[in-house]
Amino acid sequence: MSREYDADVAVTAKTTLDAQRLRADFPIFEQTFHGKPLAFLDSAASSQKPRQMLEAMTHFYETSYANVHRGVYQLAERATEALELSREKVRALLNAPSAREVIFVRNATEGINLVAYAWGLSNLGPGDLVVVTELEHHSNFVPWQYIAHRTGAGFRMIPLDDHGQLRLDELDSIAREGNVKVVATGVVSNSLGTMNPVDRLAAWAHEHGAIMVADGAQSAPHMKMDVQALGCDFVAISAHKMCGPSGVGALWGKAELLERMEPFLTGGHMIRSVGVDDSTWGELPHKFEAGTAPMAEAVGFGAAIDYLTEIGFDAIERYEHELAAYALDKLAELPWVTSYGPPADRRAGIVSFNVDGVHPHDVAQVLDFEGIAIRAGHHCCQPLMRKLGVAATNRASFYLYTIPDEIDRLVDGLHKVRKAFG
Amino acid sequence: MSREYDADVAVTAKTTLDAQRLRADFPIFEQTFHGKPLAFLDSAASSQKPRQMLEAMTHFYETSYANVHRGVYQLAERATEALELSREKVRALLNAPSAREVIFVRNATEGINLVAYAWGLSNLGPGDLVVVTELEHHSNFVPWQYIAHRTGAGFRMIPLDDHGQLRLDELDSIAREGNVKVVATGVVSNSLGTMNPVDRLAAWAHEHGAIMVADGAQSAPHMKMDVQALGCDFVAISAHKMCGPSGVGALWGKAELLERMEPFLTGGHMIRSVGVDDSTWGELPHKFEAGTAPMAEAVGFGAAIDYLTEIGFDAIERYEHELAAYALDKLAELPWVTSYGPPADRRAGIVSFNVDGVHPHDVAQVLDFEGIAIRAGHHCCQPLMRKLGVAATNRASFYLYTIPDEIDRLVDGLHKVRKAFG
Amino acid sequence: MGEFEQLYRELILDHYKSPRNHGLLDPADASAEGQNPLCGDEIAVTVRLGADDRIEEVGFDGRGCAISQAATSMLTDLVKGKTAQEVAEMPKDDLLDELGIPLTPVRLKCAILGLGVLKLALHKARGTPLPEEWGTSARDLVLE
Amino acid sequence: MGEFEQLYRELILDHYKSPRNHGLLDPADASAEGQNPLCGDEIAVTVRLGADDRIEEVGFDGRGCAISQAATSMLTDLVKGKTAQEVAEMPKDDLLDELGIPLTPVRLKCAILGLGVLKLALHKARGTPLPEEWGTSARDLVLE
Ligand SMILES: Cc1ncc(COP(=O)(O)O)c(C=O)c1O
Ligand SMILES: Cc1ncc(COP(=O)(O)O)c(C=O)c1O
Repeated sequence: MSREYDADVAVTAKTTLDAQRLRADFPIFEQTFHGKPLAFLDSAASSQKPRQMLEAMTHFYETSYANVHRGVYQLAERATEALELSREKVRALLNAPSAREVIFVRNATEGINLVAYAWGLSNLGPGDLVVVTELEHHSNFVPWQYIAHRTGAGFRMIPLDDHGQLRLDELDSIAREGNVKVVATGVVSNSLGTMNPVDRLAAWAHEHGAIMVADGAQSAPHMKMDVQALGCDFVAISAHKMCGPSGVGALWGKAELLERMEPFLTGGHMIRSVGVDDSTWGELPHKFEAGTAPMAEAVGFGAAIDYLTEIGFDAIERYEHELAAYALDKLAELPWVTSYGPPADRRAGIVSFNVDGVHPHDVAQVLDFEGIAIRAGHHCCQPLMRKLGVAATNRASFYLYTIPDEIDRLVDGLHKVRKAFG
Repeated sequence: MSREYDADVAVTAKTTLDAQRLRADFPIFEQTFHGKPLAFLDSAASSQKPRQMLEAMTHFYETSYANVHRGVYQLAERATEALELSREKVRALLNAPSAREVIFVRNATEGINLVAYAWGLSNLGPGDLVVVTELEHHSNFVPWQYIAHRTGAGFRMIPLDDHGQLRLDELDSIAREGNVKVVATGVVSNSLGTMNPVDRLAAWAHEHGAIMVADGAQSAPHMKMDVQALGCDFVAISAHKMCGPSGVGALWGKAELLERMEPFLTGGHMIRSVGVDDSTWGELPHKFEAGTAPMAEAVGFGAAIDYLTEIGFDAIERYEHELAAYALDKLAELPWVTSYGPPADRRAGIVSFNVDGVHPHDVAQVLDFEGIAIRAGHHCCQPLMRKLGVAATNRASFYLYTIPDEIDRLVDGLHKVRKAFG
Repeated sequence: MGEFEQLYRELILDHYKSPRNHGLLDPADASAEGQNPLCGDEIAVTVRLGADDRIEEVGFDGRGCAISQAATSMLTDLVKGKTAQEVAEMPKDDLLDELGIPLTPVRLKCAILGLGVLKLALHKARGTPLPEEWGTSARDLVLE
Repeated sequence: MGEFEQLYRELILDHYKSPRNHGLLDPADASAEGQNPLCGDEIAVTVRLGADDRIEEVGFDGRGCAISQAATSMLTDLVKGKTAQEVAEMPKDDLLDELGIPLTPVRLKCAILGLGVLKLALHKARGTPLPEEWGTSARDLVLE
């Protein structure tokens, strides 16, 4: 993999987004770790939380909490309104046609499983193909593999080229191997930061009559998403990666498909009527939301979307590009560091690298002693790690509260790593 | 259905639990509704939240938040410890043999679906029987009906007698109709408050080689649970009904069964290794926890368990019995009110009733104007409603913050209802 | 005026206690039933159509809360003489104006159940369009 | 002493840079492999057993972090001369004492991977018991 990047991009944070000012919204930065301020460079795993979001959840619990949808009393009405308002915010975030198409789930993983089970169990069989990519996160890989095995469908992987980009020239030969029924891809790779050509894959999927499932877990936090422009049928996202709480995410799906699908989880709330012999299902989105919803979490998700929208997704994306370019630039000065993935202008704020002769676990451990949090491991991308020929990498990932100084500290820390293990 | 109850039980709240003092822990009671203090009599749908629990979650987000399990850095270690400590608290709550057997889910509904899919899809077929009860909540009814239909297994219901108790004398004839493979029952009914003879059903299930699945959603908030004494194989609970946050619940299952089962949701975290041809699953409990966990919610769940444990489940149960007896006593004085379910000494703090000639929706609406929140509807128990011969009932449900004065206000409110619609 | 009197104003209670056009027509040119599963409201509507598919007679039966039954009773008065197409296009606000009471989202579903059932009956008998917001799955009527 | 020096004390770094008993034995009386999927540590262990199933020779190979490799290296020194049963019963604290460094839960898994693999090898070859906390599904070794 190359170490190319666009060296022209300078860090001009001030003109776009004031990370230093935004940091004040995040209580986590008020502590020190190992006596040092926290350089949190693991936002791709999960982001930190702004006070505004935490307060929205607490306020909901303190003033408007009750189980939703069924209560006639005022508290229940308030809670229901708050939940449905958040649904509308997710709709707007994704530019989805209708809030009926937005289903609250625990996380992107559950959203993808929902499609795999509810659509896959009834529509896949021998002779069919489910197609994913080689850089897929396990959460958009294993569910498809699992359902393919359960139904007898085939399972194929679109391979990567040496720059970490999908080899679309392989599509034709894949299509000759069976009926392509599902195409699943991440919008942005959590390991390499690669931005995938989802619109082209969607066009290919639809040519073959397949459904297109996009994993937006790593793109929704960082850039404006538009499910209609992407041309997908389903998109799954997680709140916790985008300043929202843990415990909630959303699946968007086209109403025509969701309506024809069997339900996934069944039980309270998602039914129309329950009889001994048979039960019938409620309308969208309720049909897919069995049991008590993650209500306060949905409210927090809505507050997180407000927070990000106010800053502006364009500003966030531009700023992260700058940080990624700056980091790649700095790492390129270290001959004993190998970095992976596409050039800075074709990636999100994620940088994966290895230090010659030092296991990522040890790198991350030494950096932790410096108050720097990065991730070391396979990043839930074992197929990709195999392709890169490594067991693991280090990954530094950035967000709107990341400041260039933290990248400088990362580089200083790597020198210490080198010294200790060299 | 009878209106019997044990009139000897007097309300002696002070000796057991000081509800008036505990109310101060719940910020929701600081507001007025329609100019009146809130009488929240809908805790069976979802309970209100004590400050201590809310603070535990905020504290977690502000000081210890990161994605769990994978990070080497200190924040991730802290977050992992907090999550696993909560798992241990759930284990202790249920007296489960091992924390490995505790799986975090969104809610009881998801826990039951997990068993229905992961155990049911591979173990049920034509000739087999899945047995539930007539007073089951939809969440422990529909998943079994759905999986039975998918697999070709039969589906049977243990009927109720006129006192809202299960007719165990029907068991033999059910067993003659096929191989009993699953027996599923609630520990406490959310509609009638009935406490079911779970241990006897478990013995019957095991006699037939069936698994026993208990829905503990309505018992865990109110009484000491002991999964070993109950003799079940699986128990599902929800945090939001027991002073915990929305968005999290737990499934407990016997390790031998969980280990032999296929996974349910697949994706990140739950794997051991992922290959193109095949993937293998992680150890318990991770195998069943795909994707990012409801981390802060689990921490809140742990804090809720601490809160309840300090008050004492025996005290809570005793206090609710007293409230139920008091309420049944008061309702019995109104000849135009019919109440349903077993005597007070055989029920939890739940009272279902109807006002002659007035639809429950109108009852609940009029009470809401008085600041009294009760539930009107089928309570996710349509089979039971059919048995009772009603479309809906009113339900008042109590918790540790309920005071007898609220029951008096309920009765006053019912007089107003009667006057308006009489 | 208290909140109670606002919601359950005299006219509503009157329609609830003495519903107009109560009882199903047999034979009928169009009929349908619907329920609001959240609260157990049930409504069945029957219609006799004249020239131009104009509603000549309408009869309903049902059980449920005062709002759902009163609203349906008022609706039956309102639609007599209208064509099937006019009813299909009738905005729910026409009915809500007639009701003239403040409604929360949950109670709104009670109020418009009868209107939905009527539209469904006409759709089944005469192919008039169903409200767009019902989506493509509105085989039977459920307002949730 | 800084936190770095506490964790990566000289002896650890020495075992990491010059592992003892490195390289797999062929033939061997017992062998197994294991991995820690969280961080990608991999260890393979081979053993030659003498009289009384006493460990005569042990060789390992692997890749992973300094803690996992150093701990396995130290382990191989520690178990030579012990019987299979003794190793099966050896508490992990014996190894951790030898390591003598503060370990967080995540790093603990790195440290005891080699011990787990060794116990697995002996279990497969000689039927010695596996640690109880592995549960009944420990067909292959994964420390998660
Ligand atoms: C007896 C019973 N079972 C299951 C449930 C479902 O709980 P949840 O919605 O939290 O999954 C409830 C609560 O509504 C209940 O009362
Ligand atoms: C690209 C991608 N997809 C899916 C996921 C899974 O997200 P979650 O764990 O929130 O379900 C992640 C995050 O780990 C991710 O980065």
